[in-house]
Amino acid sequence: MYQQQKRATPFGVLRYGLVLVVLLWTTFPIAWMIITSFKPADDVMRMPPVFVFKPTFDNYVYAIEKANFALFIRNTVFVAVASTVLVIALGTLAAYSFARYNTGEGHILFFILTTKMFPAIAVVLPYFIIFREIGKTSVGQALAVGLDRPGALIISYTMFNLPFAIWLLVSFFQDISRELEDSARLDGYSRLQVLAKVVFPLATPGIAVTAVFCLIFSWNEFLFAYILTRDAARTITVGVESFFTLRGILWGPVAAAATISVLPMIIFVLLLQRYMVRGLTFGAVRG
Amino acid sequence: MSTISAETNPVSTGSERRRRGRSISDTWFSVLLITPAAIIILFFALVPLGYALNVSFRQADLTRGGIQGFVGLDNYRTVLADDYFWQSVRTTLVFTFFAVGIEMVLGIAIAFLINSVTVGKTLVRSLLILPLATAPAVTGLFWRYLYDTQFGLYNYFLGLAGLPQPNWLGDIKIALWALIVFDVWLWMPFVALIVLAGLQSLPKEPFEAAELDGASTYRILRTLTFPMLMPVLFLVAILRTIDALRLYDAVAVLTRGGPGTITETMTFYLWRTGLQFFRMDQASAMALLFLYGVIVGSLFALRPLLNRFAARAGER
Amino acid sequence: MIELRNVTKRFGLTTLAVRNLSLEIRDQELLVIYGPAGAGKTTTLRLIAGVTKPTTGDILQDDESIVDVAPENRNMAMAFENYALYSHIRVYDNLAFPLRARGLSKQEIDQQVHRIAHMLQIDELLDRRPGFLSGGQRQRVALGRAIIRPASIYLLDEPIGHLDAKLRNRMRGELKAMADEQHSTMALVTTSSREALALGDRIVILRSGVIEQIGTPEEVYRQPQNAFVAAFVGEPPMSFLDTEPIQEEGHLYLRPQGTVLQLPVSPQLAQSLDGDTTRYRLGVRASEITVSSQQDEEHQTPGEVYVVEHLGYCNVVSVKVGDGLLRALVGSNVRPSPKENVWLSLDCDHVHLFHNGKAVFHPSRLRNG
Amino acid sequence: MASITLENLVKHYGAVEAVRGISFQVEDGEFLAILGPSGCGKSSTMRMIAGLEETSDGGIYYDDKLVNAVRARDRNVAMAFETYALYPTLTVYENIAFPLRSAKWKSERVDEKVREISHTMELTDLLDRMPGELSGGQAQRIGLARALVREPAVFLLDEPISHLDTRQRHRMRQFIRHLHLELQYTMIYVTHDQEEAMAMADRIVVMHEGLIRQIGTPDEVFNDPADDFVAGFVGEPPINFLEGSLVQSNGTLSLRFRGHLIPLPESLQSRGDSLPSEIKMGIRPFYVNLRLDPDEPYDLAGEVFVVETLQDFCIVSIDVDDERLQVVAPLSARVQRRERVHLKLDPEFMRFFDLQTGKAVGLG
Repeated sequence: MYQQQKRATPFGVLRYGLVLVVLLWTTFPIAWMIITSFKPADDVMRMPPVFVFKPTFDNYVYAIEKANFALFIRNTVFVAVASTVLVIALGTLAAYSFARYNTGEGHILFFILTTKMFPAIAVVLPYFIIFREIGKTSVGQALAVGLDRPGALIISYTMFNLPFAIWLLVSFFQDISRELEDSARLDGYSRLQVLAKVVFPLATPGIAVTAVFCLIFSWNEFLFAYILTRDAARTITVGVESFFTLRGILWGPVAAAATISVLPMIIFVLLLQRYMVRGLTFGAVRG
Repeated sequence: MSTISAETNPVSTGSERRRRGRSISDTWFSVLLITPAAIIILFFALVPLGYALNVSFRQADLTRGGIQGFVGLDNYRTVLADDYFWQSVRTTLVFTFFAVGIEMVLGIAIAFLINSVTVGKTLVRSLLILPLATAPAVTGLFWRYLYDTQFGLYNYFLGLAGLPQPNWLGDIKIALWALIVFDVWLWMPFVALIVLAGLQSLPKEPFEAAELDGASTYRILRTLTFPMLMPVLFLVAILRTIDALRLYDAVAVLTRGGPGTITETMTFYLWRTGLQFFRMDQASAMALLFLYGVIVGSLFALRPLLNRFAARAGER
Repeated sequence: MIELRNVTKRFGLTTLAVRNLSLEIRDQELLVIYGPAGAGKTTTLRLIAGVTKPTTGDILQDDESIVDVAPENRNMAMAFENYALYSHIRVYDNLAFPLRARGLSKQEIDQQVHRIAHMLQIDELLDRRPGFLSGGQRQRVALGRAIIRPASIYLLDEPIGHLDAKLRNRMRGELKAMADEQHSTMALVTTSSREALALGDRIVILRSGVIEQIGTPEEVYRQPQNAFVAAFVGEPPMSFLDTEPIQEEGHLYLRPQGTVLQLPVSPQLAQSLDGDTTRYRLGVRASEITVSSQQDEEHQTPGEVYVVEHLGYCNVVSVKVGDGLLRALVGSNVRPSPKENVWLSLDCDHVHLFHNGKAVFHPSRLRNG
Repeated sequence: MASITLENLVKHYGAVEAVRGISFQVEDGEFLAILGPSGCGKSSTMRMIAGLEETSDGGIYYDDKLVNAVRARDRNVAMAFETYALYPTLTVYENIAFPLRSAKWKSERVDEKVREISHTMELTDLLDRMPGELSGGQAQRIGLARALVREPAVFLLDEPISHLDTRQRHRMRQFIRHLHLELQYTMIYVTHDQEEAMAMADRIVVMHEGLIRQIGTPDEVFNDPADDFVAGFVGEPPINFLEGSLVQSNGTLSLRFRGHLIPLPESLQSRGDSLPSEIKMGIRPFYVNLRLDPDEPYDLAGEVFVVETLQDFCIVSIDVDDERLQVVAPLSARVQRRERVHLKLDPEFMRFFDLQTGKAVGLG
């Protein structure tokens, strides 16, 4: 009945077309990787590439049975989970202290961020030597800390994720209104009770998000795993290279291994979508 | 009608009314909370640093008897006189400049593009994020397959389009660009997502006011959108720069520094010096130079920015 | 009794939230803390509660310093302006929260929660999470959580400021009744002059962290110590007219700026003028002058109508006198039109007089009272 | 300047109907207030008039021209926002100059105009500041100045003074009202504060839940509310409602409220047949009188709940059985909490509403 405001349509179509191109560009390599992982060995190396084929699990079977991949997966899960637990346990307390009491008036917090800016390569050599030495001691052996032992990776990842986790958690704790705690204290609860009854429950989503971020970083880490492990403690990211054989690169199993490595994290990231920005910018930008 | 009737106060009777349990002060409490984390960070950050510092002043060739005598600044001199070192610095800078530059330009454009889309924004964002979930070392490896001259998909598509099919990883003129393209694929979504978040967090009213004031789109962009977005853009650029300077994973799996040493970045050269040539002394000196450069440079830029965000968070 | 002695609170290096504040809150009194935004009202409450520590100065309860006593040991209750509700638990549990700290039995808690919920008309909300409540509902829950238990003092930070007019009116009455009935000690922060006057046994007027005046509602309204208090207490606000004293034929007059008027000064008022020839400001409350369309014995000051505001049961007429604007309260049937010339009953003995911001004279009694 | 006409305007957001078919006209040069509680649809209405929000149905006319399809920037509307909406990246000067520069004015003329308006609004000292350095009151004035710097077809104000303190609010009230008298702009003013609407507007549109409840002058809205919602929303302290049924006794038509019989005013006595049997009477606290002398005739008896002393009068809350009524009494009335008092209602100011529909049924 009444004429409504109309948006210009040709632009609209162009816009969606461009968005489609962008999405194709970002998702294509991952999609192709997953597709390749289901290809029979013959089709993987065919040119021009085959888009229709009979899917097979051969590559996965090969990866897990022949290339010891089950061990790599076990190592990765263990190392990632253990370091995440450690990071969260230590990080929440410290972050709360920074967020609520402004401990060190920002200087300590910033120093902590500095360590996150370390190029990993700059410390990995000393780590290599330190863990080699610790590994020779009985303590090191008892705690499984040493070269090619999971303890070395757990400690390294804890160290490297802690600054990030603290920064992110500080931003989550800062979102909790100070008055909530003040109110609880006036109601008669002590500081520790307030922490347990008010702060942690309210920060649970933030803590969960931080934990998943740490998990992803540890899961995807390459350099430390590459240098500090050889066989027994090897993780997936590095393990994928084991398909570089003398006969050439076995792209089918590589794709299968890569898919195994990538899929769990893709799921996490999709769940975390809303918080990605915040995590990636150390809590500075709220997504 | 009810009335407010809390129980009548017991009339105050001096100190017995208060449980004067004097607990530890806020200061002590706050320090206690950070102690465990601080110990870990201090130990595992400073000890390796100290160690590297120590080694950088000594002779330490692991093929010849490990760590030995004090040599002063010799290692630093050697490094600074090393052509390969400077080449790796140049490679790193070129890579950083182009990768970050392209990511910023494309990322900003894509953020604006997505912001203007009304339907399916969540889906778009979800798909855009995917590369960020993956391990660069793993996807990078797979990109070798995509770049392959024989059965790589990229050249297949280029061929279909009648374009030249370069030897991505083997051609000394192109190999660095192959790295840059991969890095752009990996990190452009990061820029786009953050700029998008920045765009969406801008207050609506000034833009509505500008609309009513009859401002042109260009004018709104120039006087409002970009100036208001500037802190976020800076932050992204700096975070990306720091990361690009530290580039290691992609080089390690895609090109291994090759062909020749043409794509050897600082980090990769450092790794090679330390763990292939086993010259721990020079590697440590390099690491410290590198650390100094990255940290001092980036943090001077980062600190005011993060403080600004922190202050803004405090206002909420 | 709570006493603040020379308390200063500094945030950062430059911000002084309160400056050398000395104040006492007597037992069983309702003290209203009133002032504009940024006056330090909330900081004062937080200092008393112990959730903010003073930079310098001492806070005493019954003559004992409590600066080092933790908030949980002070037996005080506070309602926060931003409500401070726990979003992860239901309204019921929010209300029960302070009672649980005291180890009350389930049954007692249940009884108290329902009593308070009924009084604040939030019975139906008990099972909801705070995130699903409107601002006004949240505010009532916050108030409920503060007053659900006995406390040595209730600190209420704008406890009804966000309610709609009708509910605010009602809750104001409830608060006043609670204070009267329970003989509780209360300190209440508000930005509404009406609330301050209606509720307070005494009112503290703060500005930029400094006390401008402390007194009963009657005192701060009738005898404001300075122009700030005069302008800030009462609605519609007091209007001011810059004047200068002139001497003519042995008589003393005040002349409003921008006019050739001569307002006679009585001998009594002349004493307050003290021979100073600089500017004085007349302060006139809307209820202290009347308006007439004709000049008569009472209405001698001419002016031009600026705007007329309808309030239903009465109108407020703003009249331009020289360079100043005076507001006058008139009956709802009196409605002069803008630019009309009217006459005001401006009489120096029935208005307030300020010199350099300080009050030098107040009318001894109400004209229309 | 233009007159604005709304014709059956509808706005829904998904399933939520914010505005449910409203029509009214704002005359050229009129000051109209849209008054209602939060969520009543008043802001959506204004935003549709400005063109910031699309209409779901219905028409908006500027003079006689349908503007539904006209973009906001082409409607020539000036608006002052509740949150000021200053441009945070520009100085105060550039903020005020913004609309002029958009209209491609020459910079000398811009300068002249900006200086002129900042002089009138006492902003000259602030021109070099950034919006972040301003107090709420200053930002508010600059928002207004920016809107006033050009000559719009209609001037929209969205809760423009709700964040100011009492003193500033009264000053801005005077200022805006005066401005309207001087410039004769068509103005639409959205507010939830009934006192603001009453004090400033030529006419008031009272909205509730997306519908118009009444359109009228402040006097009409105050004295002859169209329904019980308007009656309850306008006026401070709020009106008292007494619900009961109509009864005939001794030839007098009365309202039976709890145990009391309150005779209806003369003018309604003869209209018994046209009145509903269940009725709600509204009477403002100003028109209920305390009777302390027990021998005088009275309508109601109750117990004082609380006495609040305001500046020039007291508000006495009185519980009549379980209904709490409010009475405005002079300062000289000394009553105590819990005291029994008698009340006499002024028949001239009784208003009656159908208990079922809430609609006004007759004047006292």
